[in-house]
Amino acid sequence: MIKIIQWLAICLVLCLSVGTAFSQGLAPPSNVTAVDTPNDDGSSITITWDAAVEGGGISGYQILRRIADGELEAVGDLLPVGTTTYVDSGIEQGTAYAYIVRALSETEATVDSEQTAPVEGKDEWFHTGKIPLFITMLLFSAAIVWNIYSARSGKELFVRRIPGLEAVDEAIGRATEMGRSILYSTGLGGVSGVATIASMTILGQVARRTADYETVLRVPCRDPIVLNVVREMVKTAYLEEGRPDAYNEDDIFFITESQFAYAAGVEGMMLREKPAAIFLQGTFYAESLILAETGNSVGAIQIAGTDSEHQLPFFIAACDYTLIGEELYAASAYLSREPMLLGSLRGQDWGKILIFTAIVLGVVLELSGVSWITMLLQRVS
Amino acid sequence: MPNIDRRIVFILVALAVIIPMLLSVNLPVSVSEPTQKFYDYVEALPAGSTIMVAFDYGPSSLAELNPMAKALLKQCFDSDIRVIGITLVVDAPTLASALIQEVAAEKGAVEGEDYVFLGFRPGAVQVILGMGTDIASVYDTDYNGTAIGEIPMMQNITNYDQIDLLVDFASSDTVESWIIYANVQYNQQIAAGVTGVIIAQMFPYLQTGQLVGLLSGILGAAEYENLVGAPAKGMKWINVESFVHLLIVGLVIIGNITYFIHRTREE
Amino acid sequence: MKRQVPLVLCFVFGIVMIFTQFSPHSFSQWTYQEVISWALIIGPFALVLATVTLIQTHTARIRRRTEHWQYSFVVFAGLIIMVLIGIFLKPQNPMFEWLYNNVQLPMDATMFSLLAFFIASAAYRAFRARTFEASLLLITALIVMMGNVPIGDLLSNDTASKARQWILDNPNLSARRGIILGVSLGVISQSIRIILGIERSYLGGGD
Amino acid sequence: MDWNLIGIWVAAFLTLSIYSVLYRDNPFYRFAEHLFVGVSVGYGIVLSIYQGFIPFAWNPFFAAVTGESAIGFIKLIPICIGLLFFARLSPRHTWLIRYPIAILIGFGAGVAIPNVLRANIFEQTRGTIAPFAEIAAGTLSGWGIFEAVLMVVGVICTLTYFFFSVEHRGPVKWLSKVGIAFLMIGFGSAFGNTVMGRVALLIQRVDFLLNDWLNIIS
Repeated sequence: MIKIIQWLAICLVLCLSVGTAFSQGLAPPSNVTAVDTPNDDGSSITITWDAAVEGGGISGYQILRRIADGELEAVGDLLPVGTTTYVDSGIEQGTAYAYIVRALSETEATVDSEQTAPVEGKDEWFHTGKIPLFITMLLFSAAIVWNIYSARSGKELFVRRIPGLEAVDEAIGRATEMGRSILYSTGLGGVSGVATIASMTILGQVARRTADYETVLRVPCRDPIVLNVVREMVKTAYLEEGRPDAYNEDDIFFITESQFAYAAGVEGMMLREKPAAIFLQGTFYAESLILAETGNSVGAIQIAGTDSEHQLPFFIAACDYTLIGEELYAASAYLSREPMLLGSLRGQDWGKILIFTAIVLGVVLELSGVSWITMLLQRVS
Repeated sequence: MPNIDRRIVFILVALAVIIPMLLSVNLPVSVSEPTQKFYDYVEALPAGSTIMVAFDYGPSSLAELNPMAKALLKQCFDSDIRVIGITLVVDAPTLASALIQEVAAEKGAVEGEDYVFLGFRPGAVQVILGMGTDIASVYDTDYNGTAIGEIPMMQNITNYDQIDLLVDFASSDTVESWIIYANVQYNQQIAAGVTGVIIAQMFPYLQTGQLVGLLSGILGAAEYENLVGAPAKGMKWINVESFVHLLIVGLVIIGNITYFIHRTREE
Repeated sequence: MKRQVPLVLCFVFGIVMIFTQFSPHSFSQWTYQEVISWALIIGPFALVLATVTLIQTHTARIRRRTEHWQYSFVVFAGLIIMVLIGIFLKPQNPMFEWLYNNVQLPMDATMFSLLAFFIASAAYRAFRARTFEASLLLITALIVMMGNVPIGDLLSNDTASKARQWILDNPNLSARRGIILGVSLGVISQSIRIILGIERSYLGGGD
Repeated sequence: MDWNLIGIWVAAFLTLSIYSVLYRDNPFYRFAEHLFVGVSVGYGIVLSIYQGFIPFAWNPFFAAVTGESAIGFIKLIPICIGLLFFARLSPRHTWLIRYPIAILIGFGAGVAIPNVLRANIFEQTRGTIAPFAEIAAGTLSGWGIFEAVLMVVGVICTLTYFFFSVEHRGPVKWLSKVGIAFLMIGFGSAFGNTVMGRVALLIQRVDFLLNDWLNIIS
């Protein structure tokens, strides 16, 4: 009797559990697809499937794969319910894999999806997500090049007035009147730095004026290569002004490559020679304040210019005029009128207009609930 | 204008440091939002996570960055987070290695299991990019010359995918490089602790979420020590710092007052 | 040979590096990695060259007996001791670490700390509210300085650190952004000019 | 001999030597300054050999020579390029140095263009617009809206200041005036933060002198 009851109980439990499984419908994952992951180097395949119906009894998924007719193998760990994609990055390139998504219930019952068609991981030559970036790059390059060429073909390009530059003549004039020297530092940067190049171009223009006025121009250098280029530039400037006799090579000299020793050297010069005008143009680091403060204390007119953001506050506070960031690049274009510099300056301005437009348009669109500008700028990873 | 000898100002500065230090003043420190975010992010990492710490500073910035690096390492070792130390700056490895060992000894962390220091490789950007595909392609050995394959904790770590957070302690443009190359290109989460000089330029990245948290100079260090509950040098120095700042503010004000008096007289 | 080849090399390397960043192909990625490691190898040579230049400069100073020429021997002493110990005993050697910790590190830190004195002196002598812009800079600087230390909060009833945070988060942020956008355009435009061979000043003068 | 103690004394001597320049230039300072130059260059060389040249050039190349992996021979290319740097030492062959410089500069420019465009231009523009999505969704407070508008105004005005191809007259002049005000606030913040850094260094040195060297504070 007890045995029969036991059997009945077991049967009942079995029926019930099978029933629940059926009634809750431990349905196989549907719409399973496996595709080569786009925009990668062919090292992964992406598997996607539809989300399980809520209350379907599914507690997780296991991804299985097989090569041709080989054995099924499990890939990765158990995925929690709610997952609908998996990227299998452990594949061999050139081998085709077929995938099955296995759904698991809490009672450890399992049900498999249909097997996908075999897919291979493929190398892609171009990342389609980076198209906006690519187009922007091409547009901007075209803008720069076009402007340079139009400047070279003789078109007048306008550059706005830059406050510090008017002081250049004033400073040189004052030095001439007082019969004192002018000190010009090209900063600590190497010859390939944007700021150093700009500084050397400005120096060339300053040298033309000092050649006319016969004012002594002293240039302490920190980089031996910069030293050579500067000598060449100043010499050319004096030649072109017809004053090669006034050029003195020893006025342009190397101090040392060490940062603080350079600063100490220039500081010493300031204190001894008391120059009437000091130009600090180029890349500067922590020594900027030592230079600017000492220059201030000897009463020189100081015109500074740098794109080293951290040093700008010190220059602004301690110097009479300061060229801020891009103004330094613009100043070199303004003074030298070189088509290449003028052209790219205008190209950069076009870039700014593009940014303006993007911001204004983006704000207006965002406010009206459309966010495709933000989407376009979204990072691609 | 009374142009006093600048050496008088120098003496005042020295006194403003020495006196409060001898008196050991203690002022309360509140916690700013970027610091809190940094702390919360690390706190939320489960035990067994991995943080990569880039010690991108030389001796000239150790006063500001050593205290915060120490506080972070203490927090990591306490909550079983593994640490991979590296550096992009040539004069950092000796300093960074000593620092990690000091904290590890204090917290009983084991080299090779709880932490590893990989040392320096030249060419900052190239190092960052290289580790995106394979750390071993840049660091084939750790700082002591042990092959990377023989280090237990590096067994399951190939690239940024296995690193939960990258912390850059920086005194120059390295944070930007990490953001431009590791975050944008490899989607690595980044937090930074930086010197006072470069704090202001970090905020754009904080707002865009390219940085998950930020410690600012000695103040950030003091705040973090406060959060971790291990007051040390940061807390002590920020108090001394207070008095020097007061002195400088006072000098600016006095300087401007004399300037205006002088100018009015001239007119 | 002297101008064309460098321009071609610059163009080829530039274009290759751009292309590989738009291409996820495994060959592109391999090229990228390889070229990156080349840059790592080339770097140290430049450093050695810089050292040779340093040695030349100081040898010249000693030979010409310029002012303070005796100190050039100190430079050599430091250089030689560091290099000998480092090369033969490796950088992890305690002796090398001792030299670093007790000679290089304190001097480096002290050099930069000198600036605290200069800042104070400049604060008194140079930072004047001469114009509206200068005043704005000064006032912001004072607020941030006070917000950076606990005493600021104590004196201002917690407003200093809040004000500092707001300034850094808002007006400072938009100014930085403006600068970043502008300077980045400058950097990109310079890079384009370099790759296309329009900007050649890095080749120096001459033919 | 207690090397630790000697170390502290050496460090203290060098620290004080450097501070002595605050009084005026003197032999102690000059000694320390020159020693600093020599030592730091030496340190740089040792590190770049052990952490750069050996793992990246020597090891792969050695593996190629011993027949382990032939790919290492490819490292001969960068080694040769690097050796070209030394052409500068010979006046007649100085021009050869343009080769490695051209490669490094081209490499740097190529890596920079897409990355700078993405991180500094795309991301920063997006960051400026992003808060407006929250305004549209109504999740931003009144103060937050003010900040978002202030941000756009600040960015546009600052950029206008750096606009060089039009004369700054009329509305442009006013925009750029506002821009310069934003810039000054930015520089003021940078200044305040820089002060914090430099002073922290000084405090650390004084802490070393009083604490580690003189043992005044326990």
